[in-house]
Amino acid sequence: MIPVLSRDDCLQAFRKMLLIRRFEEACIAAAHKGQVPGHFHVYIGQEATGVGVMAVLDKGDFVHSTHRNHGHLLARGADPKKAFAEILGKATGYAGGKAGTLHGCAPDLNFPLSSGIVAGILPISTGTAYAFKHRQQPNVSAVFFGEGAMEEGAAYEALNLAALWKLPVLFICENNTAEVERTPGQAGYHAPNLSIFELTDLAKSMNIATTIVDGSDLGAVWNAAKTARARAVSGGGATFMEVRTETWPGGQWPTLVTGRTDIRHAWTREVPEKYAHLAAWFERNDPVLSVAREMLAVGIVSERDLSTIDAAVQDEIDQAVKFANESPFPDSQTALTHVWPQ
Amino acid sequence: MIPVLSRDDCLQAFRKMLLIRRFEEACIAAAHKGQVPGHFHVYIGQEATGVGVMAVLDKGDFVHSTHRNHGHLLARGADPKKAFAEILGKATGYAGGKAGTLHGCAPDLNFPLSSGIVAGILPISTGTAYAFKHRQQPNVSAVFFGEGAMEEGAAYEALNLAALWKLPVLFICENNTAEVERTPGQAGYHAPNLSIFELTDLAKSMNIATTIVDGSDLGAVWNAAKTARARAVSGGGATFMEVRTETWPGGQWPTLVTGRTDIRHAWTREVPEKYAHLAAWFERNDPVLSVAREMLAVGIVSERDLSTIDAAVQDEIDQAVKFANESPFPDSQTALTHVWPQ
Amino acid sequence: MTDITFGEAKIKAVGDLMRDDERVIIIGGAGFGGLLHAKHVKPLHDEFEPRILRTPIAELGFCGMGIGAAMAGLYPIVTIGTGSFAFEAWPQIVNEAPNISYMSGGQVKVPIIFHALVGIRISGAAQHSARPQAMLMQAAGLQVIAPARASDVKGLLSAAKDSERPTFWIDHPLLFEEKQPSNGGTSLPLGKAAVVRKGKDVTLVGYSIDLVRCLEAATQLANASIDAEVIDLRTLTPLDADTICESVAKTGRLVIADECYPAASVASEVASIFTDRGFGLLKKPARRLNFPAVPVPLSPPLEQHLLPRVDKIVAAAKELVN
Amino acid sequence: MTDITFGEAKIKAVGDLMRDDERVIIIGGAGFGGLLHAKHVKPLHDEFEPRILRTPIAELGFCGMGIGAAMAGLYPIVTIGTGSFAFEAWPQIVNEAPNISYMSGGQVKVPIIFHALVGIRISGAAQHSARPQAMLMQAAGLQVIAPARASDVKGLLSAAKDSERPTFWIDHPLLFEEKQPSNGGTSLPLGKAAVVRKGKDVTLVGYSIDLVRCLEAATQLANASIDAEVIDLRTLTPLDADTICESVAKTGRLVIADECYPAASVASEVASIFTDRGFGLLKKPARRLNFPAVPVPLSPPLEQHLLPRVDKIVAAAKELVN
Ligand SMILES: Cc1ncc(C[n+]2csc(CCOP(=O)(O)OP(=O)(O)O)c2C)c(N)n1
Ligand SMILES: Cc1ncc(C[n+]2csc(CCOP(=O)(O)OP(=O)(O)O)c2C)c(N)n1
Ligand SMILES: [Mg+2]
Ligand SMILES: [Mg+2]
Repeated sequence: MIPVLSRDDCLQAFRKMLLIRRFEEACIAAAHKGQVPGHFHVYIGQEATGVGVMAVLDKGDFVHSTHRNHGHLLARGADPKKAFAEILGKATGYAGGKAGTLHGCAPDLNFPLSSGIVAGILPISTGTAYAFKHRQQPNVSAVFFGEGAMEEGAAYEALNLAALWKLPVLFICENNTAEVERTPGQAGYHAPNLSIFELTDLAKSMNIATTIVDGSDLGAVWNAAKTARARAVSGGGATFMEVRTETWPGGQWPTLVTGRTDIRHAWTREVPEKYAHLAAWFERNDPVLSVAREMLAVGIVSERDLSTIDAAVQDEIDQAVKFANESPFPDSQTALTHVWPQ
Repeated sequence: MIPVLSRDDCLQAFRKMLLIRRFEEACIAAAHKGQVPGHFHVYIGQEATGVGVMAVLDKGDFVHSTHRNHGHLLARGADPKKAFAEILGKATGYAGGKAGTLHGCAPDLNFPLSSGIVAGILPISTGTAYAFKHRQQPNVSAVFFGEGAMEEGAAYEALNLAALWKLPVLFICENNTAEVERTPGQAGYHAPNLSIFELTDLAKSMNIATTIVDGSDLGAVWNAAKTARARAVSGGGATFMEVRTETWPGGQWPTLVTGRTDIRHAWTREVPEKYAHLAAWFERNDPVLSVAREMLAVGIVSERDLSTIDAAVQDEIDQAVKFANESPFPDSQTALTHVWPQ
Repeated sequence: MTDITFGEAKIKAVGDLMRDDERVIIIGGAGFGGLLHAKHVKPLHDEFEPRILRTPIAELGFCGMGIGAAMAGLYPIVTIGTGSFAFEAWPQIVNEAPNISYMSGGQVKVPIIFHALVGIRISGAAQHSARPQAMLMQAAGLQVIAPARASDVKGLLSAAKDSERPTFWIDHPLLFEEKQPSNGGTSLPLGKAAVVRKGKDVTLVGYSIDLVRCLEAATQLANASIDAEVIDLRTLTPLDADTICESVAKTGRLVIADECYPAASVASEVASIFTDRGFGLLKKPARRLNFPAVPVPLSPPLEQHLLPRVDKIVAAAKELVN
Repeated sequence: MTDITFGEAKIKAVGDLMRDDERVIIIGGAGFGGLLHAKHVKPLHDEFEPRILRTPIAELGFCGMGIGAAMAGLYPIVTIGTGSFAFEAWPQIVNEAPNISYMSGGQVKVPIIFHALVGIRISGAAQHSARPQAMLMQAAGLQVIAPARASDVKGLLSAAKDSERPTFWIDHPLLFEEKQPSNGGTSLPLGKAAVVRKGKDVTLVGYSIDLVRCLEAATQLANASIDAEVIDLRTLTPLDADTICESVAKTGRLVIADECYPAASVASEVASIFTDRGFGLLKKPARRLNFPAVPVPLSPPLEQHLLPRVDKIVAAAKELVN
């Protein structure tokens, strides 16, 4: 819900969400041209989560992510040029091409290396939070992970560590399988295989504050994150936020099953025949369209404003893609740097 | 509480509990003579748990244990001679001296190798249970572990696996720190470092049946295990039993802080001055004395019967010790057998 | 003897194992190929659906579960997926499974296969490119097999199964589409390397994907009139020192290709043979081609720079011969 | 220069590190000695209580926590306890910590020490006697140090800390009570082995507890008029091939003592040096004394039979020299 946000906040958040959407579309386009090394995971459908949480974070806070980190990076304020270049393995990328998509990082934004290992990042996030606590520094660590991570013992241990010492951690569990009927015993990436029915029950049993938020609702995410951050810096310990989104219907990498988002869709509501089967998703679950509609409804923007923003965003992404494409690959000698003294 | 058990059941169970007590006392005595290789963990104070659970198990069931396995072995019916010999590393031991105290095993009793790694045995126990389920065999796997194991992610993963497939597992969590005030952030072996206040909460959140039992109450353990086993074989899935015992006051290995148990204590209630500080434990928490007193109270045995049983048990243990002492160490060539063809 | 892909042979071998013995089950839905090969694996999954346990993302838990199932009389093939994920299950793979038979005086067996697609899969980056095989050679009691040819996969799997020993199957994501003659079937001796190509000038030792590289190098070397003998280790534990020594006794020259990091690697072990059993056989220093001691970068030119590529094998062999 | 135990020197070195830099913290209450040495460690724990985080039995969790704390500017010494427990934390130790600096293009550092008491502690049996060091040498980006002498421990710790690289400290439970001269202090170069005893007839290479065994063997060999040179590797990653080659260039004979299992071990790596860089220097085959490839049994005569004992080192050296 928008009303809790100021017009500026709202516009800025929307712009970021759209930036993420266009960025991911560009990734898929590049993949189709065979330009993206390795396989990658896009953030389409989850934009409100990263943007909503990041909006309440402080510069000094730490942000930790997983294999699905593009959206978090951009929401944190990363330069799309350097982010795209990194995904293409170029010398101008955030890590000079070494990290790529799985290990997104922007160290200058306190966004250290993402972990590609499911749940691997959770213990690490308790450590950065511990450092804050140890130094009595009023900062928090926000860690993003999927509901799949909750199947790993590492997640359990990390929650326990955070609970024992009341560490300032925001555990943001992005449940992108929320619509899947939960049938225990059926596995596969997008069907939860966790017998804990409500994901928040585990944190609850550890006396960690919990909240369940709708991931297409920017305002709700924003508010929940704000409360959680305030709790953490005032010594109240961690919060476990389950953010529920409907799986992006184009989960099949690297196909853009939903097609390129048409921002006019926010008001025309015209679903091209090709995407008729996704009408419900466009109508209810697409966070980008949802926020656009909310802003239109309360009069923050006009249809025309939206088109103008979109054009600017698309331009920014086009430039990022151009920059990345024109950037050189790293010199092969750099393959040996950054471990031992050369 | 005794009434639920028949006189014979009761007497046999008591005899086993006493056997375990005398066995462990003998271990400590041997350690003082420098005869026990490595360090070991005794079962004093927890006898009712192993004996109560094992009483309801079938020959075909599997029993899994940890570093603290002596009591489980004997309760399952292991030969004290071979068990003691194994602990001394002798050729006549259950595993020819290779396994020792940490890896108690009696394969002929469906008691495969214990794991010395905290929580390491829990995933394994779900596998033997899965085999039963897969073959539609009406058996269960009982796995014993300490409350410390619940701090490991392995335990969490194992519970989840058991819950997802409704596996026939009896998770018996022997909480021997039940009396310790639970102060999060204080670690050490005997202070729980788990932010889940009631250990059963985790299993509950996974929809696993749970029960909390007093570990000095043989009848209660017996009953709970019986219910759990029946549930498991009828397809109702796992049960998580927390069995609470007061820490054996002589936790400091290898000191017999309580002194050798005097069975007459059951009726004389005379605490030697040296052990005055343990009066409450003798009175309330010692499972061996508790059962003895219950049997006296309901008239199953006389004081004299108890002394007679004790003498017989002590004799059996003396013979086991003698057997073990007189047994040879294994031939050094056997060090190379049992991995590759020789 | 027809040409099939390694992937097809592998799927068939697993299927045969399952058809022959109903105790064989699969734990872990990861399967025997990467995302791109899912369609080839599907028929296997379809045929044996009731004997496939699709697990949560809980490698430690389900590898332990496999060990228990093995103890209780099943024969689990545990599919871990990418080799790096084996680390999640390390306590069960290296500190439970390999100890049990020995510690129980041979009474408790753990007949199980752990399967993973290990190695540099191209742009998997540091955390998805692990080569745990040298580490696994440090787990006494664990057998490590690495079939690289369609003709061997069934034989090695059968032998592993017959041995009743816990076995780690080092598979490689890039092997799937290798087209090779398939004449395999019978059980092969474990711990016996294969001379895949006879030659007299230089010995090239490889296994898994590096065997493929060695064979390609041998072809190129032949064009330069260098006659290379190519050895496929096939099993890493036990390792067949004799066959390697025999070859080097003839050629006096040794090149080893191994995706592992250099120190304490498969290549180290193979080279070190020539400081004892094979002492004096080398006429020239051995050449080890490992992945240098830096994590695996994503960027293609960096990764290519570090790989034990065919041209590096060729160059090393030429240097030794000339 | 007074005689102190290795354990005392170690406790002092850790204390000095903590006194010098308040960013140094300890994670994991396991401490720096076994149960029997708790009393020696207590003063350290007492002095720095607020900087010691006593953790749950959750090695994976708290090693990861250490990595995060390091990223955020602390310098954690993570005490894992028995070396076998490092396996529980394997994903963090080998697949997170060592990759981070490299993958981030050098921007994110992980200055941390993981400490464990690894090795055959006598009757610890299979699951409490792991020697993970050779496996750790396969984790590119991880530094592995193994101080064995009171005089080295402070210097190696300081160097590890100054390097800002993630470091695994291979400590050994049986080193604690070794009495040795202590003249250490300054930072030592990493990757530089020490010639601990000069000799000309045979080179004995050891590290950690096996260095102690080599030194004792050298004393016994001296009585048999064999003049052994003894080398302490000190750091396993990086490994100092030059010092070993120099020594063998002189002696032509090499014995390596290493508690690891034989295949792909520290000893394999050391021996393999003589198939390339040190090619031609060995006059006789190298002798590797490893723990044979079976799990570690509890029974004392079995365990003793398998250990790289002093008398085995002596016998091997004599065979080579005579
Ligand atoms: C330890 C480990 N096991 C398996 C994988 C393979 N894997 C990559 S993404 C993924 C699914 C993760 O699901 P979730 O955590 O919900 O994140 P999502 O992709 O839905 O954002 C899996 C199993 C991995 N990366 N790490
Ligand atoms: C993975 C692992 N970490 C640490 C240890 C060392 N250790 C042995 S017993 C023990 C305490 C276990 O407590 P609990 O599970 O409650 O069992 P109890 O000894 O009380 O029966 C610990 C930490 C171990 N064996 N395994
Ligand atoms: Mg998900
Ligand atoms: Mg306990």
